[in-house]
Amino acid sequence: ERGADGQLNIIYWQAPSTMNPFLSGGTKEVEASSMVIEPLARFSDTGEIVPILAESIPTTDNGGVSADLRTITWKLKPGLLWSDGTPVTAADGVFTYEYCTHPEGGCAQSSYFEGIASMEAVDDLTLKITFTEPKPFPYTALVGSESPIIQKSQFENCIGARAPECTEQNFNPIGTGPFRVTEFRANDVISLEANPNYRDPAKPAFASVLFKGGGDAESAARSVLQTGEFDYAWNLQISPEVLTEMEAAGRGKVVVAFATSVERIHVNFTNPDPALGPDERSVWKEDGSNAHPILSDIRVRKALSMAIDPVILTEIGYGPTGRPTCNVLPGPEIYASTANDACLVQDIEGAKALLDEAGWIDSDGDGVREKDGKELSLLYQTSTNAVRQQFQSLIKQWWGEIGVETELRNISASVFFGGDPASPDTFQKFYADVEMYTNNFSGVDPEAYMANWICNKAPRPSTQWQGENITRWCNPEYDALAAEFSKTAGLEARADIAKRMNDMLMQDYAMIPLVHRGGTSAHANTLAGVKINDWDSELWNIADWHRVK
Amino acid sequence: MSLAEPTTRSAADTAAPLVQVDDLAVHFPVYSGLFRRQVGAIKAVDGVSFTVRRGETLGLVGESGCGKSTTGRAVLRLYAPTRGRILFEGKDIATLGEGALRRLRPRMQMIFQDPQASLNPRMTVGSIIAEPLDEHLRLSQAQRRDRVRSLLDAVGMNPAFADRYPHEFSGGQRQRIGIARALALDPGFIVCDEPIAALDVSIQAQVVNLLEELQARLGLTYLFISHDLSMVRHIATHVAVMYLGGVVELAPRDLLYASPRHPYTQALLSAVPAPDPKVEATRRRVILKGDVPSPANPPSGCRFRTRCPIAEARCAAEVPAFRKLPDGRQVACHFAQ
Amino acid sequence: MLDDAATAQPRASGEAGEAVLSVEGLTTLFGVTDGAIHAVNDVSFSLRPGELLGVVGESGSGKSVTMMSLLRLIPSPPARITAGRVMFEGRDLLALSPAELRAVRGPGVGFVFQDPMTSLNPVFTVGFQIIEPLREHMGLSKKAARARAAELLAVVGIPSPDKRLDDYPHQFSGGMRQRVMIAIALACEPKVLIADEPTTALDVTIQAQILELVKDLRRRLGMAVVWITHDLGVVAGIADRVMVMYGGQVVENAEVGALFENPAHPYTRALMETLPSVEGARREKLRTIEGQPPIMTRRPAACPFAPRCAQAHDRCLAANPPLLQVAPGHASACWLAEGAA
Amino acid sequence: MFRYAMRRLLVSIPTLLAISFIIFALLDLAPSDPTANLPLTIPPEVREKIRASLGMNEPFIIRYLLWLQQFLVNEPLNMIEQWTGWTIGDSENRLRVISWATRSPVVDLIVERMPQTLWVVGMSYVVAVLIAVPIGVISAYRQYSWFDQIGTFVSMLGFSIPTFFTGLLFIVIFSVWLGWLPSIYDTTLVVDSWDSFMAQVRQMIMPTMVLALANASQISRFMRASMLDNLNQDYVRTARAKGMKERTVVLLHVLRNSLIPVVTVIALGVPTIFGGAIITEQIFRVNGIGALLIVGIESADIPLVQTLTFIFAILIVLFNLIADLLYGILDPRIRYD
Amino acid sequence: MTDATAGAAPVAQSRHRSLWGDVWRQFRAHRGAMAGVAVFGFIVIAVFLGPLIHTVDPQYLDLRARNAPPSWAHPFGTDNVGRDIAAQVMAGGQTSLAVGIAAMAISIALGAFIGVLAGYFKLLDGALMRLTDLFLALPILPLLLVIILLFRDTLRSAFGPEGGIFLLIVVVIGITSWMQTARIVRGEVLALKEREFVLAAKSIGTRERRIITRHLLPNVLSPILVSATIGIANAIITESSLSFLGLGFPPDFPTWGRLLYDGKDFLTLTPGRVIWPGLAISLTVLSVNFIGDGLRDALDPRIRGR
Ligand SMILES: Nc1ncnc2c1ncn2[C@@H]1O[C@H](COP(=O)(O)OP(=O)(O)OP(=O)(O)O)[C@@H](O)[C@H]1O
Ligand SMILES: Nc1ncnc2c1ncn2[C@@H]1O[C@H](COP(=O)(O)OP(=O)(O)OP(=O)(O)O)[C@@H](O)[C@H]1O
Ligand SMILES: [Mg+2]
Ligand SMILES: [Mg+2]
Ligand code: NI
Repeated sequence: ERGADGQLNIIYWQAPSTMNPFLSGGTKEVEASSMVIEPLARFSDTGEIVPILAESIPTTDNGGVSADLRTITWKLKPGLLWSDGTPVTAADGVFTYEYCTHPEGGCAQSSYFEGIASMEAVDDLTLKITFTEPKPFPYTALVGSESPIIQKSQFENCIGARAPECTEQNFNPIGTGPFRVTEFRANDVISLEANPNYRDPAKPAFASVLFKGGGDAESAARSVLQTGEFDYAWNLQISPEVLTEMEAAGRGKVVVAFATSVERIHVNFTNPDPALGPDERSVWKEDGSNAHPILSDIRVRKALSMAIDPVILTEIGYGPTGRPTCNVLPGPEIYASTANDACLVQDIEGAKALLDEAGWIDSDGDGVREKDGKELSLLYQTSTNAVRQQFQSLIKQWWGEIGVETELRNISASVFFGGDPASPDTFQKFYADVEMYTNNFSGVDPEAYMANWICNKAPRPSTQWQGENITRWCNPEYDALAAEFSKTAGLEARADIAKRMNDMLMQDYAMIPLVHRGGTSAHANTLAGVKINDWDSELWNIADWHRVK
Repeated sequence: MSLAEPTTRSAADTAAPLVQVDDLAVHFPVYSGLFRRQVGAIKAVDGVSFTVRRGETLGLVGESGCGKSTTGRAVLRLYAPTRGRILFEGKDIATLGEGALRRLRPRMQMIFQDPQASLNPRMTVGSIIAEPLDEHLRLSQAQRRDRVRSLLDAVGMNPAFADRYPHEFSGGQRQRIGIARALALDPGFIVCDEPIAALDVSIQAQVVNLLEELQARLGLTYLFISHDLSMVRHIATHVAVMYLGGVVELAPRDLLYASPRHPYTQALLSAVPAPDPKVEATRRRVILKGDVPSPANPPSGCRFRTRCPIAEARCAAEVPAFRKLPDGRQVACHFAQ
Repeated sequence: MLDDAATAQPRASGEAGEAVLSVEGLTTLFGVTDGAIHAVNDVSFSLRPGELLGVVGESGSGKSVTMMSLLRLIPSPPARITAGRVMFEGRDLLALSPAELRAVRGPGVGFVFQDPMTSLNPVFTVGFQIIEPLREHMGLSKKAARARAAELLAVVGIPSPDKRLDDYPHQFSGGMRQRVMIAIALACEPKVLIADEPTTALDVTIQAQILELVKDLRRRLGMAVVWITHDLGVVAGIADRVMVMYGGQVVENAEVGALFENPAHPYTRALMETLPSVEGARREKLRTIEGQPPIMTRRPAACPFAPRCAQAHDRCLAANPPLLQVAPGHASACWLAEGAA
Repeated sequence: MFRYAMRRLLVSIPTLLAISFIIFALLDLAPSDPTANLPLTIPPEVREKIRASLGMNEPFIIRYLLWLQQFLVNEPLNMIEQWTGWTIGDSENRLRVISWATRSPVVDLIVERMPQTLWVVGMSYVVAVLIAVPIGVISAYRQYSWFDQIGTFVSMLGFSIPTFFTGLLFIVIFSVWLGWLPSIYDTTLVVDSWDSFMAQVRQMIMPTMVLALANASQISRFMRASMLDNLNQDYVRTARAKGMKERTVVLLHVLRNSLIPVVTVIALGVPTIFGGAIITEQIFRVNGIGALLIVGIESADIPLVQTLTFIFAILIVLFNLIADLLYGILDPRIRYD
Repeated sequence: MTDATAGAAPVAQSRHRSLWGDVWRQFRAHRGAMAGVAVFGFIVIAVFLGPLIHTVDPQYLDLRARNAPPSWAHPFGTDNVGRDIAAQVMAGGQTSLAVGIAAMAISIALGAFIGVLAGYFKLLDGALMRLTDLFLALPILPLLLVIILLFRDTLRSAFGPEGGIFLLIVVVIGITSWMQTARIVRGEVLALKEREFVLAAKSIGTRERRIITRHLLPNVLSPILVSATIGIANAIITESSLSFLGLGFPPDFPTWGRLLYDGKDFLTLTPGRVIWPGLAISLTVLSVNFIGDGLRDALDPRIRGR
């Protein structure tokens, strides 16, 4: 029965700054808004696409997706109401598209609307999207928590440059979700109450939600697991032993969901030598003239990988909230390759032999190998973060054992990921030999993600250092596969290509994957119905949450 | 000129003015208001004139705050005079530049009121005395040490004290250190700013005797500032009485003490208690009314008129001239004759 | 041990019976890290009603500490009163409870302190500070106390007293502050007024004003007064009897005339000779007392003045002379006085 | 006094302008990027668009002047309108300082944060003063007693342990082990009944105590030193000689004088407590102004940080002024005009 | 006039007593200060000489002994990646103490310099005091955060990762904490300038530079020394606060503040990780404060005179 279970207390240690996910792409904002505004369909905890506002998922089989893969037609559930009582129509969907694609709006989610030629409301309940070219995976726009539907009448005057000024609308959007905002305090706390017009009259079980933000992950975990002040805590990136100890208090449990996040080491295939100057340094050249003097030898890359023990790394850094992995594409299930699992076993001796073979010998007895008078010495950078620095120390120690000298560097996250083309320390510039961070893709389809490693996506001065092929790895075969991928329909076939691409990357040691990271949350034992989901918002099924005694 | 060498004073020498002060004024500005503009001035010294002849001692007396120290400091150009001339050895030093002044410093020195405060507590006695030597002469270590020893000896202190600190000495001894410092460069002229006021009666006499002895031996000229009228009588040859920034009477010592002419001088002298109950029982005091006015806005006309027992309307209107009376003294009072 | 010393001494001021205040064998030590300072050493004297006792002596001779010990006003962790009796109205002030002592301070004995610049509380008006003891001891109403305070200011010669009651101490000149201090001390009409160098910080002309004021008040109110000073001239002018202190001890105690005419102690004599004067013949050279005042870290076994005394002999170094009578009402702590009596 | 206040106010204006420029320039130079915290899944082109929409591509000086106008003119006007309900000029299109992260007016965010900051930080300061003054007084009055020794030790301890450590310790003890107090501050709590009042008290105890401990340590040291200075003053002896009760002497005469410097220290401490509270707010999630600043810095929300920092600066200048004025009011000796 | 008697002990026979001898004697009498010296001395020795005895590399990760309780091999236990806590506390202490002392030195030097200039030269006074006001009015912690964000990486590339951040933190703490010293020194200099011994120096023609170095500076030494002790304590605390906000030294570079911050999550698991660095900070600050108290008393001529 709606509202029977009283208040639900949720703690997010990063506080949402707005309820409009289009204006801030941060996970915390997306998650918070997912309680209020909803998309046509989203991804379930198993990575399956499930209809939310749509009646069903359009496919080529049911005719929802045209045979040429150029259009998709969504049917809304009939009788849907906004929380203010007005009906939801296809026009709202079209408005959302216009809102996010307005050139002055600064919409954070505009990538979801890429490749759309037009979107039209065929009738009140029918929404038709036309793509500029065939889309084998058309479930992007208005699918998933990052591109939900907002109400046209509320945001009509907030389009374009005016978007940020609509504070009231951004903080208190009218939605279709199980809750609606009663008070929004930016970066602090959100109070919500059950949406009286929610489509399922029995839901949500909770009458109100207190969504608190701020502090750090450790104290958030404590407030659920030890003091019981809160029911649900999100993103508990803390030392596994601490988490285990807290869980032992018996008030709640830790839940983990794995999606596609992989902590990996990127290997620089171009020469980052500072002597080269800004137009050469770490810039990929088609003729291969600017190859990395050490790392372009696959034996060195392989040796580096063999010296690492991902199992221990996982144990120390993530515990049960991570898994050692040998793939950049660890999920969803059908995409996961098993061909590279040998990397899970550390092989120091093998690595040494490989380096000997490659001609790197420690001839002067200083513990560091040389070749042609050049020391085997690498600069290893990452963002500033306790776990990453522990990883750095461990890996430095292992590489030291095989005679590789490592210089560590860490850069504050806001600079490293800031993307400022003027800064020498961004991950895109890659002014280092190897660098480590986590990447993933949202949703369940890896097409765009796997296309990151095609040759011309290497960041370079001419693109303002933008581009996703951070390693500057280039393989024409891979480019061909990527092109094929974008034209292939059918899950099986797509999965096969994705796996091949993954294996190609892995077997050339373009990257050294370390840990498959899961989303980690904790909930009180009295809270039931939680199905943690790393493909979509963790709060995706909050309507089903309820209290047990 | 060395310390040991006795100097002979000729009559002409004695008569020659060493320091001549003409209409000296020192005003300290007062700032106030929204923009800290100067709104007035404390007229600490306002129109003082006197002459000190070589070898003599001019006593400068007056109540606290009347501007004695300020006059003394201005004469040595430690304060910049607002107006007036200061002739030292015939040269006007009121407007002299820093460098030229520095070269003159060895010839004019100062002894301070508080022997504790005028010695840097963190320097040894030796380095305090040697400081003027370091500044003006190039002496070898040995010469320097000898000089310090002879100076200490000259002021009657054990030369072995040179590497002690001031706080290890008594007040009288400290004052001797101050005197030794003043003597270091063989000055001709010394301003003594209440050199005994901070000392105990039993010690005062020692210091005064030393000063007199040095004067006799080295032919020094003193400007002796004090509020102790009996001590001034003892040591000075001429006495100037100051009131509220101006000199009201200047006369040879005996003349002044025997027959003061200015009503203020009269009151002042009559107020000094004598250590003799018989004298005290019979004497008539001139008791002044009220307090000294503020030097920031002195009364119009005669400065003393607000407390003067014989003041008349004229005193408020007219500034009395600093006249020379037939007997050689100078008085600033309409009624003095 | 001090008791028998006190009884062994001939009474300097014989008429103890009628004394308003009599002090016997008062000894005060300052306990500092290495050895105590014997600031006051076996001091005895008495004060008759209406009498003005002048106390002279060089700096550090223990004048202030003696007087403050009477009312236990010395800071008590460093200072300790180790012996003696202070009889006031038949009671020993040193044995009173704090509350009883408070009742004596003010109405019994008024105190004027050495430095008028710091002895008034800078943050309260002058009026408040005069009214305070009036309300505390005399139980006056606010209005009555204020009226009385204005009266007191008038008595000490401050013009337009009513207005000046609301002024703060810093608005007064030094001489006026000293007069305010006197007004406070007089507020409860004390039987005894102790004035600790009330004029040392002042100029001669202002000093003259205050001396006149005290003479006048004494005539009108008939208080007994203890007047501490360095200045023999001041003593000569106002005292009935003079007590000379040296090294924490009383070295001479005599009627003022007798003292100046016939000083018995070598220190008193030397002191008088060092002084130049404004009148009379000018000496060519001042007489000096050579040497330094004593350091009082030990209870003196010898005459404290012996090291500086021209007439010192073996006995002076062997034993500390007690107060010996030179003439009736005239005592001196010098072995030389022994023969004189 | 009034003129002095005005003068100080006028002098602070250029200071504040200089500060605003320094703050703006420094923050502008900071290599932080508002899009850095967005997930890597958001492509670079989108990031560039977001940056453009935040006005990051304007020249520096334009942005500075615009911000200055928004902060100094538009925001105050807006505030006046809200209070009075009037409409001044074109209030619809008046640009306000907009936060990059929340896209809402910065001033509104700050106003929203005020209550908890004032409650917790303000209360802690009041508590600190209430603890510190008596401790300081007793410590000084009984110098070197066991109370004083313990007080000294505890206050030194309070000073030497960083607040994040005490805060954490408190949470582990009182929330985790004993379960008495909540570890997280509920900013939405409305006090309308006894229960909610008690809840408010309970959630305020820990942050308040942590801050109070740190502040009280310092204030009590000042208080003690000031009391010690004053206990030896001559006027205390005067008060005792008047036969005043010991309580009156200490609590009226000495305390009143001792409080003068301490009150100004307390006033000067008010703005710094916002700084000190940054960490405490963070630990207990009080989410006041300090926490807002941290969020702003972490999310590279430059307008928010600029405005907040400038407000801190204004507070500091203001309380400096208040401290000076208090000094003048409390101490009749200080006369500014 | 008590002065006249106070120092009246020129005992000719007694050994030569120097000013600093007196200071030291007075200082020794201060029990708190002596305890402070003992504790501080112990900490300094432990931190700098300790690694010679306990030779474990603080950065070595002993993967078999993670979260180990105290043992002979690891007297304070190990952290969650198997680093030796004792070695880390010692290494961290070297940095923390160096930060404290270096930042203090900068702040004192700046403060004394500006204070003396402002106090001595009337012309400069207004401008320098406005500057001081300006710095006082800058909100320190927020700006610290910003400055560190701003220059960290530039300096890091110039001076290496540790050197750069060390320099930055030290300089930043130094230049944001000199104002109090400057104010105190200025006040003292203003008063000293009127003291007669300065006038005496002028009257013998001493040059200004010499007046400052010989007469003023030695006499403002005591407030400067006292600010110095407070400065060390403040710098250590500020550094640890920065670490807490995640902006201090990099995580692989131990300082006490950093260790405390990293260890705080392990409060109940391996309490050694917070207790030792926390104790070290507190003891250092405490002992330095007591030393400051002792210095203040020892350098105060009113107290020392006796
Ligand atoms: N630096 C200064 N700034 C402002 N006013 C000053 C200054 N120095 C002295 N005065 C004022 O000038 C007047 C004369 O002072 P001065 O020190 O010359 O008096 P004095 O006769 O030496 O007094 P004393 O006997 O107390 O030494 C006083 O009113 C004093 O307040
Ligand atoms: N608080 C104190 N602590 C230690 N010794 C003290 C203290 N007060 C006074 N003394 C010592 O007690 C002795 C007597 O001091 P007292 O103040 O009585 O002298 P005095 O005769 O009043 O001198 P003055 O003429 O300077 O006022 C001196 O040796 C002094 O050093
Ligand atoms: Mg003077
Ligand atoms: Mg005295
Ligand atoms: Ni005296």
